[in-house]
Amino acid sequence: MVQSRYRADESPCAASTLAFEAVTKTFPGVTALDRVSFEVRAGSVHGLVGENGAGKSTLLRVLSGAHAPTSGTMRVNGAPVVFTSTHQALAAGVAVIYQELHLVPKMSVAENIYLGHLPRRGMVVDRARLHAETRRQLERVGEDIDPRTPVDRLPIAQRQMVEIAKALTRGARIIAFDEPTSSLSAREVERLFTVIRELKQGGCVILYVSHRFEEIFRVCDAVTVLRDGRHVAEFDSLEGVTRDALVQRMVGREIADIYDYRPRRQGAVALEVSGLTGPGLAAPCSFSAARGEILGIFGLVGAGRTELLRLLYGAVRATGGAVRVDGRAVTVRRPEDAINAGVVLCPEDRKKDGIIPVLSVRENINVSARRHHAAAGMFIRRGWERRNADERITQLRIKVSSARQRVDTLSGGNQQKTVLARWLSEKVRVLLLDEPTRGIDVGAKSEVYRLMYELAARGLCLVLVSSELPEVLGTCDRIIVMRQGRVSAVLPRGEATEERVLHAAFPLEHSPREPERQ
Amino acid sequence: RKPAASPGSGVKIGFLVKQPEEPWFQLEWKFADKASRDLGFELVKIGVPDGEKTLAAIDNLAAGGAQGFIICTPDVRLGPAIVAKATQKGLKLLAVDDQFIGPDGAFMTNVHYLGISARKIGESVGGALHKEMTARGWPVGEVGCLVVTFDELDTAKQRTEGAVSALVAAGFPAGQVYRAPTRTPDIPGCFDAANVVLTKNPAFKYWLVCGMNDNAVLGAVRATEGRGFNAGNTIGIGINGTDCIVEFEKEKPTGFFASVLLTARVHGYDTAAMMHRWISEGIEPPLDTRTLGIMIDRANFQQVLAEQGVRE
Amino acid sequence: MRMRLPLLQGAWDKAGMLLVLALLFAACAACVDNFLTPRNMEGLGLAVSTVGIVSCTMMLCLAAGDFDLSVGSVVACAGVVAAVVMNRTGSVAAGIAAGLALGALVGLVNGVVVASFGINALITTLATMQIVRGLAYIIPGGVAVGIRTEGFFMLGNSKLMGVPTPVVIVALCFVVFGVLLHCTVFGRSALAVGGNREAAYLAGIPVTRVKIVIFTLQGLMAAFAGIILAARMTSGQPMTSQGLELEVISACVLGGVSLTGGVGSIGFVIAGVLIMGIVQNAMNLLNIPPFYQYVVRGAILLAAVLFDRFKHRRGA
Amino acid sequence: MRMRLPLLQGAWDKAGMLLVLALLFAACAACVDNFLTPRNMEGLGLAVSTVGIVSCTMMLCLAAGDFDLSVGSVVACAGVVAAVVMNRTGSVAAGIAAGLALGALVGLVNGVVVASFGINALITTLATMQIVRGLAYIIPGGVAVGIRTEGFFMLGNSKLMGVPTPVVIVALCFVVFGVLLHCTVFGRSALAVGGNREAAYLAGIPVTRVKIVIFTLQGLMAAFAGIILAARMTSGQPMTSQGLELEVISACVLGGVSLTGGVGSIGFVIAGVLIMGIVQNAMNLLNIPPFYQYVVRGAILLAAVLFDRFKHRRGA
Ligand SMILES: Nc1ncnc2c1ncn2[C@@H]1O[C@H](COP(=O)(O)OP(=O)(O)OP(=O)(O)O)[C@@H](O)[C@H]1O
Ligand SMILES: Nc1ncnc2c1ncn2[C@@H]1O[C@H](COP(=O)(O)OP(=O)(O)OP(=O)(O)O)[C@@H](O)[C@H]1O
Ligand SMILES: [Mg+2]
Ligand SMILES: [Mg+2]
Repeated sequence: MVQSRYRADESPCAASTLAFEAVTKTFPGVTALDRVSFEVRAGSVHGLVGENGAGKSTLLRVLSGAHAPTSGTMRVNGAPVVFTSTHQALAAGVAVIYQELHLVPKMSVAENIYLGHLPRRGMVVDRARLHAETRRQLERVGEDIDPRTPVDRLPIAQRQMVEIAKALTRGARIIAFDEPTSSLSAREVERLFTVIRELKQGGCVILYVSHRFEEIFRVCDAVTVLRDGRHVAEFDSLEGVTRDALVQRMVGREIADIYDYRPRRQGAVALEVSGLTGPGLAAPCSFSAARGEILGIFGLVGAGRTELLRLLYGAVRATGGAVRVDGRAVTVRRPEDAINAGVVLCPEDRKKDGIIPVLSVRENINVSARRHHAAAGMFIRRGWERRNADERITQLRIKVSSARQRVDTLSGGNQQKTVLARWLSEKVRVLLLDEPTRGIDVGAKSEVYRLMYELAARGLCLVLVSSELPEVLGTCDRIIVMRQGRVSAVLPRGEATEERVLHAAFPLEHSPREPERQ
Repeated sequence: RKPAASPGSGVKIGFLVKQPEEPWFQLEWKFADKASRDLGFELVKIGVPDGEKTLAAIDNLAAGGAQGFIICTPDVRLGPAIVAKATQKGLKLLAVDDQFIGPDGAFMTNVHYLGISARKIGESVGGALHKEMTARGWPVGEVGCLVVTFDELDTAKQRTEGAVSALVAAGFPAGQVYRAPTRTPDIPGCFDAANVVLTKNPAFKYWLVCGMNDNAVLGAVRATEGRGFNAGNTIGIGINGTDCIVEFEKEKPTGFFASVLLTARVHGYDTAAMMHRWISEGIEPPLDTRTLGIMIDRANFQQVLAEQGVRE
Repeated sequence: MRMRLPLLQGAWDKAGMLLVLALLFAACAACVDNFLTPRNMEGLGLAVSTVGIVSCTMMLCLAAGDFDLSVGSVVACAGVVAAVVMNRTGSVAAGIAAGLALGALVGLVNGVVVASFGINALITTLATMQIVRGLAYIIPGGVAVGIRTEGFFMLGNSKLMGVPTPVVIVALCFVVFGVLLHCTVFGRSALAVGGNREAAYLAGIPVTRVKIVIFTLQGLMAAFAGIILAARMTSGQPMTSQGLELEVISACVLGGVSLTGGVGSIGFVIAGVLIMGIVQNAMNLLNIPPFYQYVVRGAILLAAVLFDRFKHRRGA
Repeated sequence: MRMRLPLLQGAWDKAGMLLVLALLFAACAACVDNFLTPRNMEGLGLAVSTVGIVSCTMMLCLAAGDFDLSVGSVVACAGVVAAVVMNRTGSVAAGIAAGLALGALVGLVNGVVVASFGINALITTLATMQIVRGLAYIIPGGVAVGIRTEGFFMLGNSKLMGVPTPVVIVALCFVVFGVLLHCTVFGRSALAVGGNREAAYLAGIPVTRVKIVIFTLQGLMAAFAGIILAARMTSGQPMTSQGLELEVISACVLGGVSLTGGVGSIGFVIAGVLIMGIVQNAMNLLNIPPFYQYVVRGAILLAAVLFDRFKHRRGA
């Protein structure tokens, strides 16, 4: 009897429907959702798109009982439901995969996946069954991780897969995904889509939030567009709908070619790395990049790109090798040294490494800048800081109710922009960007690219790590491909085709059978 | 003839003690309270565990309109500071229990004082232990003496040192005296400290036990009981005469033999009365008044307690 | 060093303070006279019994990301209440029940204020610590309460198979709470709440209820420890166990329980409690003068954590 | 309630404990005889001076996500060392310098162990707390040290423009550390380190150095407070200020400084320090018996935080 509870997820879901009716949610000073109404058909995948801060995540949090709606109702299978806790929502068959990871760091993968409903015998946790079940769940999403590994040992992509597996074990009939692919690479995305297709065939209702249009077009049957918390458009079918039409409804203006690449003039060598070694790198790594150049680094998850940037930046101490910036040798022992040499990093994991949650947006933007703009080397110049923060907020269109808003109350994409904004007022020579457009909407993305071009035109050297192949191909002058901790290819823009890049990226024994995302 | 002072007479006296939690000070306060009712003045009781709190309490008294205070100081070397503060605030001052020590290390004999010397009490304990041991005819070679010490507190040190010196002076071999320093001056702390001494010296058949107060001796006696000792082969003598009462009331005698009852009535009632007279009539108390402790044991404690007014 | 088998490496890292404990024990056994004698082991066991019992629930509390400063006061007050009720009713059971009820009530209040009202645990338990200490003095009028019911003393002073009852009890507590933390759903929930409160909540764990239960258990066990202590002392002492809270928390943290929650293991706690106890015991056996004991105690504490850290570093 | 202006709302929310302080002060002024008299205000100021000075640096420490339990011992030991050196050399300056040097040294050790070796602050400062307390006893041989240099007493017992010097000093400290926290790069760095250590490190903040400086400052200021206290007491007292650490941390947390770092403001700290001081002062003036003082103190503490929370809830 107890057994069946944990098998429920495998049986086909009973067909369900979901409807929002005039759902409103306000926070002090912000109306995050304003009378949102739409319906989701049984057995369909419903896309939810909108700019950063449009209210997508808030809607899902209302759905999951994490936030109580200020007004409005939700209906499941036609009956109105009120969730005052996530517990109730889960019990009613609603599971949400949140935008930010919600894992317990020191706990094992298995315990995280079954968090809140561990298999038990009486009061005691049944570990044998827990581990067996976990293995099967992981298999389902195509991961091969030891269930006993503490999650904080996993790279971010695997954590995301754990998060997905976690939601699937609930046997929910309504499942919402909030940007599940933002830290996944192509292969994991494919596995996720397979899972979603299975769920759909089983009659589940799926809500799918993403900023990647190719994904929306591949998996969604219908799409709702939100803007500023309001429901602005509904597409019952994506048949014949163009990407531009969607963008138009979302942003309220046309965005032609978001990459908009133009050849750039390059100057002298700005960054020269020779024989860099350290944790995460399988072989000494050497490369160089010029002023005005945007150098892309592509690779699969776990290829060592993040580690390479962290070594360069001094976040992790390198064990050997030399770094030159503008021809001068620099010794980087800690990030401070790198910053002083003009090398800065925009980290990949914004929650852990980027934002300082309890501080305001203004303080977050100025956290490092102020060191160079302090009066008498000591005192903060509030006026300057205020102006600087306001400037960045307008420049990057960070959606805030005030610059004094706490940064952790911003939407995910806006948090990302805040981290990016931090370096724009520094004297920078080399800008290291690790997945800078993760979770950023299409409008903001094009602005980030424009900004990158502008910086490059000013003579900066940019290094862009990304898991989105089109982004790397579309914006970079040269592409370094990494594979299993070593550089496997260096391709100038002209020679970098999708095939060549992927060929260099995949482990030798595999060939890129699965289609890459477009 | 006493002037007819009433609660409205405006006399307000502070009574500050270092350890308000100790039954001894509770008693002092109780007697002082009685004096305040009898004589018709207002009594302000404040606990002052350390120097800073003492100074703050004196400020408070002055602010509240008191004219004088009686104090058992948390540290005798606070004397000069207390005197200075009292003078500054225009308060009359009477030290009780512990006598102030000046910066030169000598007693401040110019400050009014009522008490009993800590060292002397200790000596009386040591003497009594030796007397009882001899009376029971224990062979000196088989007797150990367990002294629970707490040197962090100066008066505690004086008492235990006094007891040891009296014992040794009476002929008890100094090599058979074992000190058990306790970490905390409560019963469990003293229990653990005494336990270690008993572990290290399993050879002795008899134990003498003393310490800074009743609680220390009680803890140690509990430890000896854990090792199979009993009233027949343990003599424990405490100081205070308040915490030990329940011990005397137990049906079977325990190793806790006797205690020096300090005369809380004098320390509480008389000091308050002296201060009241000083304030209201200008009659200065004597500079130095000494009281004597009374040894109480199972046989006489009820009578003595009744006489002293500790028990109704 | 890189070549060492990862398995061994893991064990070595995980051992943490248990290793320090083993080393310390061996050193004391070798160098300190009388240390290994049965009577000293007995004394050591008794000396750590109160801290040991309270540590079990403090471990849960820390695991869930909170802490409780009121335990020392609860120990004292429960002993006093038990003594008063026992003297009044003559019934041992009634006394014990009253003491435990007091503890559970204080714990419940702590839990509700911390978990339901969202008040900082430091301030909440500091407040109840004061209130309960005050009650411990007020109830008996400031004096210790001697207990006249002799049967009660059994709880503190008898032996089971040659081992003092309090030592048997603390060992049992270690087992029970070890199982509770490591093997039950409740224990895992506590760790999850401490490790990431929001994740736990979103996964449907009843965060508030878990916290309230933990605080209530904490109060209950502190009261239990207080009752045993009263039985050992044959009286309820209102001023006992001041500073116990710090001792208990330090023992847990020394063992390796995280102050910020999410990390805890009964092995850690046992190691922490015993290390602190052994250091004190050995110092007394070695006759180290009291003032120097402070210094030595501090120095050993520091040395232990530094050793553990150094070991990890080398391993890393 | 929805209609309230957001601006007002913000101020009302931010006021936090300052509002409680104002209410408490008004209540005491109205109901407690002698409360508002200048001599009582003076006494109140003196009573909070030690806690006040130490709170300033504790605020920084908490803001950076750490805390320091050794402050009470440092206060005592610095006073003793200053007294001993002063008596030996006859020079006030030498005495003060020695006391301050001791404090800074202890703070430096704390800082290096916590920040560079990555040892838990609780255990580290608990260890130094013990060591330093031991030294405070050992240096003068267990007894308090009377000071013979009369000039020194000025520091504690003189007045500046009618206000006792220690009160002037604590006010100055509030200003200086308020500016340090709110207006300097260093203060903001401390908050960033406490808010997210990893992110602060990656933003180029010298995390280790910031922490070491904070701990050193903490030691220095605790020593400074100890020296003033010694001047007030005209002697160095080895057993003074036990439990001060808890008092200081509670004052900060009561005001609203976060125990987990990243949130702090000098206004919070002043509110916390004064609330605790006023409660004690009023209780003494009202002649509340000591045992009931425990209960009242605890109850008021609880009431204050609950009030603050309730206010927030209503506002949310
Ligand atoms: N706890 C909160 N307090 C105040 N404002 C909030 C809070 N949570 C969300 N908001 C605000 O609500 C709005 C909607 O945020 P939400 O996270 O739903 O956006 P989103 O559509 O998911 O954006 P993104 O694509 O960047 O993830 C934002 O303006 C955000 O700042
Ligand atoms: N916290 C960690 N503990 C153990 N191994 C890790 C950890 N983080 C990363 N790794 C491993 O280090 C290697 C490099 O990971 P890294 O994060 O640098 O990859 P990446 O190319 O940046 O990929 P992505 O950023 O897409 O995850 C991988 O083998 C990964 O599994
Ligand atoms: Mg979102
Ligand atoms: Mg990466």
